[in-house]
Amino acid sequence: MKMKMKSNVQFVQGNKACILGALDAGYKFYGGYPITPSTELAELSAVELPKVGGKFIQMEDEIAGIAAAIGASLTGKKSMTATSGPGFSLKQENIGYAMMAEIPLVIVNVQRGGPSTGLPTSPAQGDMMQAKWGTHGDHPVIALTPESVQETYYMTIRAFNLAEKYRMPVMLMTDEVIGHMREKIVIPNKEDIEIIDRVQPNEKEGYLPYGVKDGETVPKMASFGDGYRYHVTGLAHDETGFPSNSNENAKRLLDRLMNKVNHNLDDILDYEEYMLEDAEHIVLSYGATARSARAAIKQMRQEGIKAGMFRLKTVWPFPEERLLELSKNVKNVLVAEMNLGQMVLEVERVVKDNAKILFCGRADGEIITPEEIVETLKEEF
Amino acid sequence: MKMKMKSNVQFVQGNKACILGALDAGYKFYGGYPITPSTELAELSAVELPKVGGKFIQMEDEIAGIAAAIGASLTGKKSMTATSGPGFSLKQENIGYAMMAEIPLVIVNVQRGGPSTGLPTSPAQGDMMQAKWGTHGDHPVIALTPESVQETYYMTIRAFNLAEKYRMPVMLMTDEVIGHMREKIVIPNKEDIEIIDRVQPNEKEGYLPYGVKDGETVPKMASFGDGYRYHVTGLAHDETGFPSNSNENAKRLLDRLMNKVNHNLDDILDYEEYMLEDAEHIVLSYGATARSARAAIKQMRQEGIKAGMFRLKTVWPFPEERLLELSKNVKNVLVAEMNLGQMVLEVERVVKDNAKILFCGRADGEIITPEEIVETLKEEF
Amino acid sequence: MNKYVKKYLRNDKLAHMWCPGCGHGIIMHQIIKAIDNLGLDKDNICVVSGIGCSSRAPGYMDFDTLHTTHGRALAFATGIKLANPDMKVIVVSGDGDASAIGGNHLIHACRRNIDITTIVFNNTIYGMTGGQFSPTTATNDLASTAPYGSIDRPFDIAKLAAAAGASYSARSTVYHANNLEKLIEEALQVKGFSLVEAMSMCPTSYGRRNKKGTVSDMLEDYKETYININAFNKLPLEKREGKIEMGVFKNETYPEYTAEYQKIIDRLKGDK
Amino acid sequence: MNKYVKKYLRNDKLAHMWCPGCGHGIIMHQIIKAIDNLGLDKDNICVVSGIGCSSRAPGYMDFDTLHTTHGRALAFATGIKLANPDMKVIVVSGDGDASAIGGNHLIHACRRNIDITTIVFNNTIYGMTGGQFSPTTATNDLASTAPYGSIDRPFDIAKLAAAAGASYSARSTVYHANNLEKLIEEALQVKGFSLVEAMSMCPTSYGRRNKKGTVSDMLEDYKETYININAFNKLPLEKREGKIEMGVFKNETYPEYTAEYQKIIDRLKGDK
Amino acid sequence: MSRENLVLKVKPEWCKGCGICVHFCPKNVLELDEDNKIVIARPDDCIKCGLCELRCPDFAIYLEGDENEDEK
Amino acid sequence: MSRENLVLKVKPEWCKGCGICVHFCPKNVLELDEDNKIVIARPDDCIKCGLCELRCPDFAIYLEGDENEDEK
Amino acid sequence: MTNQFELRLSGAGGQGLLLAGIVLAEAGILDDKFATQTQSYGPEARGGASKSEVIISDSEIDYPEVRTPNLTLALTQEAADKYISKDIMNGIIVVDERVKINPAIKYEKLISVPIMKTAKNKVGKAIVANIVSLGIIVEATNVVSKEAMESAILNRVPKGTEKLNKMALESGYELAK
Amino acid sequence: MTNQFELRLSGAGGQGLLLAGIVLAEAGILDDKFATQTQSYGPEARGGASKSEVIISDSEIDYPEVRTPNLTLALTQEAADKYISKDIMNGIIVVDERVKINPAIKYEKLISVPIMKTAKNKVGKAIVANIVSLGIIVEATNVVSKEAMESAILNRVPKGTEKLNKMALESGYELAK
Ligand SMILES: Cc1ncc(C[n+]2csc(CCOP(=O)(O)OP(=O)(O)O)c2C)c(N)n1
Ligand SMILES: Cc1ncc(C[n+]2csc(CCOP(=O)(O)OP(=O)(O)O)c2C)c(N)n1
Ligand code: SF4
Ligand code: SF4
Ligand code: SF4
Ligand code: SF4
Ligand code: SF4
Ligand code: SF4
Ligand SMILES: [Mg+2]
Ligand SMILES: [Mg+2]
Repeated sequence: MKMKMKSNVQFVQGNKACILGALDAGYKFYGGYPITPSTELAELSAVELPKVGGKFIQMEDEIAGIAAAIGASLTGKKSMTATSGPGFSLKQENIGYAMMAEIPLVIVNVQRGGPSTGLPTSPAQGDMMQAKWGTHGDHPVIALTPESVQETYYMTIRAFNLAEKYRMPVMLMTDEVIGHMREKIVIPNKEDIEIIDRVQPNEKEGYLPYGVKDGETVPKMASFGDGYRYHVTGLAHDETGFPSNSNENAKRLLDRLMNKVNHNLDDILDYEEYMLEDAEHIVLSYGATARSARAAIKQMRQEGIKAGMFRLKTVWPFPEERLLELSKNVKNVLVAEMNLGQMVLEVERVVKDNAKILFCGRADGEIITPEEIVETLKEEF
Repeated sequence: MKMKMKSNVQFVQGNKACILGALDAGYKFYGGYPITPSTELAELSAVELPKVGGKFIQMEDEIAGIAAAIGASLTGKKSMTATSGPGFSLKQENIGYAMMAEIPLVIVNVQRGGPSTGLPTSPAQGDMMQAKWGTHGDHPVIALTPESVQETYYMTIRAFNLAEKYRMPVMLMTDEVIGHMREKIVIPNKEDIEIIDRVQPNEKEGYLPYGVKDGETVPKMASFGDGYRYHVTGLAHDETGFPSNSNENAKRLLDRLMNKVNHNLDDILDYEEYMLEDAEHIVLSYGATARSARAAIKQMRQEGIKAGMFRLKTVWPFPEERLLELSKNVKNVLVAEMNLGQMVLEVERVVKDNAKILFCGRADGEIITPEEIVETLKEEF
Repeated sequence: MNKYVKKYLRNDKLAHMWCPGCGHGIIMHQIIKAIDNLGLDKDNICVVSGIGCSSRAPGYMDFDTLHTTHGRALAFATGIKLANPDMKVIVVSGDGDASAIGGNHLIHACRRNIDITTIVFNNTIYGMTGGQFSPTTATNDLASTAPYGSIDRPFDIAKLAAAAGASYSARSTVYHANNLEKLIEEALQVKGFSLVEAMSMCPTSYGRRNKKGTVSDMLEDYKETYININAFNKLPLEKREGKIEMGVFKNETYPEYTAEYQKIIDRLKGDK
Repeated sequence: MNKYVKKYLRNDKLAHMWCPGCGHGIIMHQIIKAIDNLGLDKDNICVVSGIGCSSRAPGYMDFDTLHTTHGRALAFATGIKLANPDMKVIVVSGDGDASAIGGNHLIHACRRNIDITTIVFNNTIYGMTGGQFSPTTATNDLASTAPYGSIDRPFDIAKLAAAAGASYSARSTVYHANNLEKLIEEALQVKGFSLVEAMSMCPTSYGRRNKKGTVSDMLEDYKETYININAFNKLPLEKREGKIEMGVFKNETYPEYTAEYQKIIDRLKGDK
Repeated sequence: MSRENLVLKVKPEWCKGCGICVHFCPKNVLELDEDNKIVIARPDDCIKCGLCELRCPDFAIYLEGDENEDEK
Repeated sequence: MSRENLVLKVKPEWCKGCGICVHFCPKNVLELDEDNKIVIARPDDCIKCGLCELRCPDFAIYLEGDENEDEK
Repeated sequence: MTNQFELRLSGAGGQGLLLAGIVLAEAGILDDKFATQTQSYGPEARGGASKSEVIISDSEIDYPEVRTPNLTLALTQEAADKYISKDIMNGIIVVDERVKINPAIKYEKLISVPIMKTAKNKVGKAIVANIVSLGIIVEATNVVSKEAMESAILNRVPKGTEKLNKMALESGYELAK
Repeated sequence: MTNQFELRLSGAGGQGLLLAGIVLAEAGILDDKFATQTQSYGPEARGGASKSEVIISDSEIDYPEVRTPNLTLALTQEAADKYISKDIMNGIIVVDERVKINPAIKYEKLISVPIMKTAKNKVGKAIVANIVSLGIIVEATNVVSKEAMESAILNRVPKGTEKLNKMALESGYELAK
């Protein structure tokens, strides 16, 4: 008799899981430009979106891709753009725009080897800092890093939820390994998935597109075409959305933007603590590299080395407080990432002298092996 | 009788001083796109370059501007591009290219208020992190921050020298205040200015455009048109310049790129120590804000508060070692910058628990006042 | 208050920020008149711009308005239109915004023939940043970045749009304000990509440097220089010198992008 | 070894990375033949590309060669040419590279009429990234991002370049290789911006999905479809259906950018 | 609405004194005052042709009719 | 150089077996072998027309003459 | 890492090894095991040799790349030259009979059989060489059950080709016996 | 901050106050003092009021912006409304006679004189109002020497206009007496 996978089980690439998650989150618009290794996100969107009445458009470049996605989001559609390294740089100006104008948007970056064209078909985690600092000026960033195909599915849904809830672009930072690897995923029942939609105003009179009540951080967002007739600009603006040169307005706006994330860390921060209860050594990792870290920890545990993992699921915001707390009880914090040292800088900043910080990184197109992690730690013994 | 300024004295804007310095450094090509508050750099280049047989071109956008400047540099001309916040983001992909392909280039960013279009005619220091992390992948960065019109002149020369010496783009990070303010500058005698030119090969046979002898970090650079017929790419490449998928080659290349800066910190790092001998409080600042810091320190010294300034002249590389050393002898390190917290993160990372770190920042389009700095420090007493 | 102003502008935002004599206000006036002529629903209009003096127009117009990044208005507008094809989407853009940094988005919007009406406020200069030459600055004109006279050759935006595939393309000037209104009205009725190039004077950043006299002189210049394309074509060659064509350059019907997309959606529904 | 290969290619880099039957090798062959015909100095030629399969060509060519970022070849080349006007600057670019992300640089290079010869390797697809449609993909063609048939309308690159101001613009195909060689040779002699659009087959990313048969079938298709523009214009309208013009679309003389710049320098010298 | 019922109005706060309306008025009705603000100097000469309104970049001069209906 | 002096040569390492030369050879001179590499199956039929060389995308087949001069 | 089996399937582009890898991994999943599949991409995959890698394991798979494959398949010489290296071999090598193995390479077992010929002549279509290969692999390693393998194939192949593919699979079993 | 004098010169775009600021600062330099000059930019400067700020000091100038000007000049009402604010005033105010000052504003001294009229009628060109203003400022404050001021003007103004400008300056001296 023919064996079949359960109807809610699929064996798919990470990039496909991302699109499946997006669709389950209510995804309706893709604007982008193809680039390896993110291209499947465009291709699958082209196939799937029209089936659900959504729209896919391949624009003339990455800049236009994110611009179209922002435009679509303004009409109330859940939108996404996807890219990799060089394309991510091109999108930065408009990422800043979406931050400033508070437009919900999911930006997927399937990371590849850099700098520049670099190693286009090899994995990397070299855009972590770009995710936070690629634009000019200060604004908060939310960036998620899945470690598996299944988690890509869930995190994509979460990315849409956070984008809608906080009215801001949210980044999903995967990499060539996670994007192209196939694994089994289980699609949950619709009822078991929480879907968050942006809060829309219900009163046109006195609608303040950038105004909040005391203590709130996220203004209600009307859709273009719904008759609110409001103005959106990337200039510093006041609560009405119109440009303002006043320093006080600029300060109030920027503070509120920062607080959207800083005041909601409890809701946003996400990490995994793996075998940390009795750990003497923390391996901090994220994304594909966390898999190697997990293998390394299993191996070390067998050898009696008390290692555990602190896995970032949100790289930005960075879980400072928890890491600081954890670091006080360990000897070493080893950071493993596929770059020459990015999140490790944040770890150094947070951990200070509480533990020794070790670094295991590479940026030559190969994923870090469990053995490299083990060795980096053992050199300390 | 009519009084005249000495012939080597001028009362000019920072942007003009930049062009005067560039010309004295041997500047021959400008490619760019106008944007406030950097526009004068283009305008003055358009006036001056053809007078010295150089070329100015206004391209169709910022991306094309830096691309043209890189192309010109490959023919042996000392090249510059200039921009401000949003344009700086657009240039990032090609900044990464110039880093990877090792093309000397000076990039001036006259910073303005962000994020996004933000406060286009107001000063800011909100691109400090973008300067380091705007591209994808890992590579070293050299970024200089002048605090006055006179220093803009000198630092522009230094930017060209470093670019040529280390075969890489060098950033001059000024801001709207320094760029638009007029001050007196004194132009030194030609003999008193050190001008560095790139090292060119003299042997076509066996020329390795990306090859160095043991211990060296910077390969010789031939000019296009000189008959070397070599290949330049943004892909990972070997010593011959041709693409290579080998992990070892990628690693060797990236390590060498990093070492160009990391092994030459003595030559590159630059900072000023002002009244630090007996200081109990360090004010760390740079660019226009350092002027307020200096005023604040003078004021505090009069009140008997032992404050001094550590002024970054190279923000990147960051003078870690010296700061760590200094921080061990003080109570507070106060960071003053026109943003919501950028270099202060680096300070936290370096200083750790050696001193208390205070932050005085603003990003509302106004330059920080000396009083704000004084107050921030006094709150600690 | 002028009835169009009352009805379509955000009066609390006026007086606008444009310089005395800037032509941009005249163009904005014709746009709202054209909208009124067609009786379009205010709640269903979206005006999108990039960055520049011209791109400040949406802030004064009482619709859903979007002031984006420099050069990218058409890309944002494309997303809006495709996501909500029922909206009337209008892009206002400067010559720099539309044809320098935004040139690619312009030709691609033309190629796709997406139903957007673009009004280019062409003052042949970068007004906002103080007078650098733009892709439409005439050769030999002076500009802050062309201190010895521009050596660049200018684009003819209306013709370029036609060549790139737009359904409709036309040109007029702020002197010919009634004609401009008519062309905008016509463009707004096109189902497909339409573009109206509106020649506008910038006394501050262009006129002064190029010794063009008063703004009234500049308007008189338009009167002299621009003649209807049909009249132009009838002129003997030697008389064409110094004249520029205005009027409708192209008006053709092609499949429209969002309608074609809808066909795919309908087809897929049918397949179920 | 073929004498052109010996003389102009980096033989140690061959065999090249292109797929079996990819037309790009045929184009590269015609480029080096044209260079040889003109007896150009190898040391004084620079070949610049962006990113794409086609953009890998410079790596095989024994000149100063520059492989830049996607779409930006012409901007880099503009810097090279202006900084060193004595060099012969050739840009090779894919249809995506030249007309999608690089479309703006293309029209602006045309507008400036800078002395660069651009060869567009047009396989009407993004080959390198596996078959997404490009701005030249025919409507209704299938592509990985047009699974239901493309609804985009294609650019005619040769005509667009002509409209944007190029001095010379022409088209041929890899089937008509000798003709292609002749056009490239002609383009290289133009003092100003010249463009040759070379139609090239991509069996891997285009042919297979669109059921175009073998590469030989695809070449036979070119033979059938492309006819000389003069012959085309003589055809009665009903016979033009399904045919595409090739040959020279434009060949005019305009002031060249670097020469005009030199005049400014000379003028300023005179002023001293 | 017939021309006679129209009333020529100005909004000096918005006028920037560019002089366009003055220049193009066929009847020489308009002037700029000391502060460079528009003044209807010779109202009786006005033929309500609307050319001033047509090209005023600042919406500062216009012919107003009985627009009660519009205003609702 | 006259056609007769030309020699038809192949460089099988570079041949990718696309079959273009085989298809367009007017004299049916060429074949692909089991490994999909070019073979001059009927050399005597070759008229040295050069069409194979013209369209071979891989520089793997060509007519070689006495090119001593070129080689220096 | 107990009971983890790593495979590398290599050959020329177009030989269907990507599909073979997926089918193999899906068979593993049908057997209630864990599986990952990865492949070479981009220019690397353009023409020339390409590879598809599969890991099948009793427990969750952490590190997802194949480093020292327990089994390597190479259908062409180029693939063998590229992907069978002496540094990394320790397991079974399966090659088409025409492929020559560098004598310096050490292996546990070499299965050199007429895969291409069998597909072309015996089964009748060269294109099923990938399925023939799967038959060999399953027979030689039992990494997945035959039942799962058959089901996995049937779940993936186009309608109308089921018989052909079953035949191919069985010819594979035969070749490995 | 000993002996530092801060000035804000404001008026309509095109009234030459940018030049006035530069000339004033250059006069300071001729007097061997330190000087900085800044101005308003961009859309803010488009039409409407604009300003030019100067600091003249005996020692190096650190903080470069004018916050509480020792002297503020306003040639138009709009400029006065925008730049003469009660929060920041403590010094001398110089305005054209037609400008009205908000009564809430406190100042050390108000010089309200016919600057525009003098330039237009007495000197003969409205455009030299900026130089007339400099005359008033120098006479009223001695912030720079008259010799330096005259030289600074002559160094900057176009050939042929020296006399006109000198006249303007002197009319300014007169107005402030
Ligand atoms: C990315 C970016 N580059 C440059 C600028 C600076 N900038 C603002 S507007 C403008 C040009 C405006 O010219 P145009 O579009 O013709 O509009 P106008 O002001 O003449 O109406 C420029 C270069 C910017 N804001 N953003
Ligand atoms: C900024 C950027 N965006 C996207 C890509 C991905 N990319 C590489 S080549 C290419 C398209 C290639 O198509 P074309 O120019 O037609 O060349 P072909 O491969 O068909 O010869 C794309 C989209 C990239 N490398 N960089
Ligand atoms: S600068 Fe020119 S375009 Fe801008 S508002 Fe003034 S006149 Fe108009
Ligand atoms: S993918 Fe297409 S364009 Fe690229 S090498 Fe293969 S056949 Fe040529
Ligand atoms: S309506 Fe006509 S006549 Fe009357 S003021 Fe205006 S332009 Fe003059
Ligand atoms: S046209 Fe308008 S702004 Fe100009 S002077 Fe007349 S009323 Fe005033
Ligand atoms: S030269 Fe002509 S006849 Fe000879 S093999 Fe080639 S194509 Fe055939
Ligand atoms: S055309 Fe060239 S690559 Fe193709 S089969 Fe013939 S020799 Fe081989
Ligand atoms: Mg303009
Ligand atoms: Mg292509």
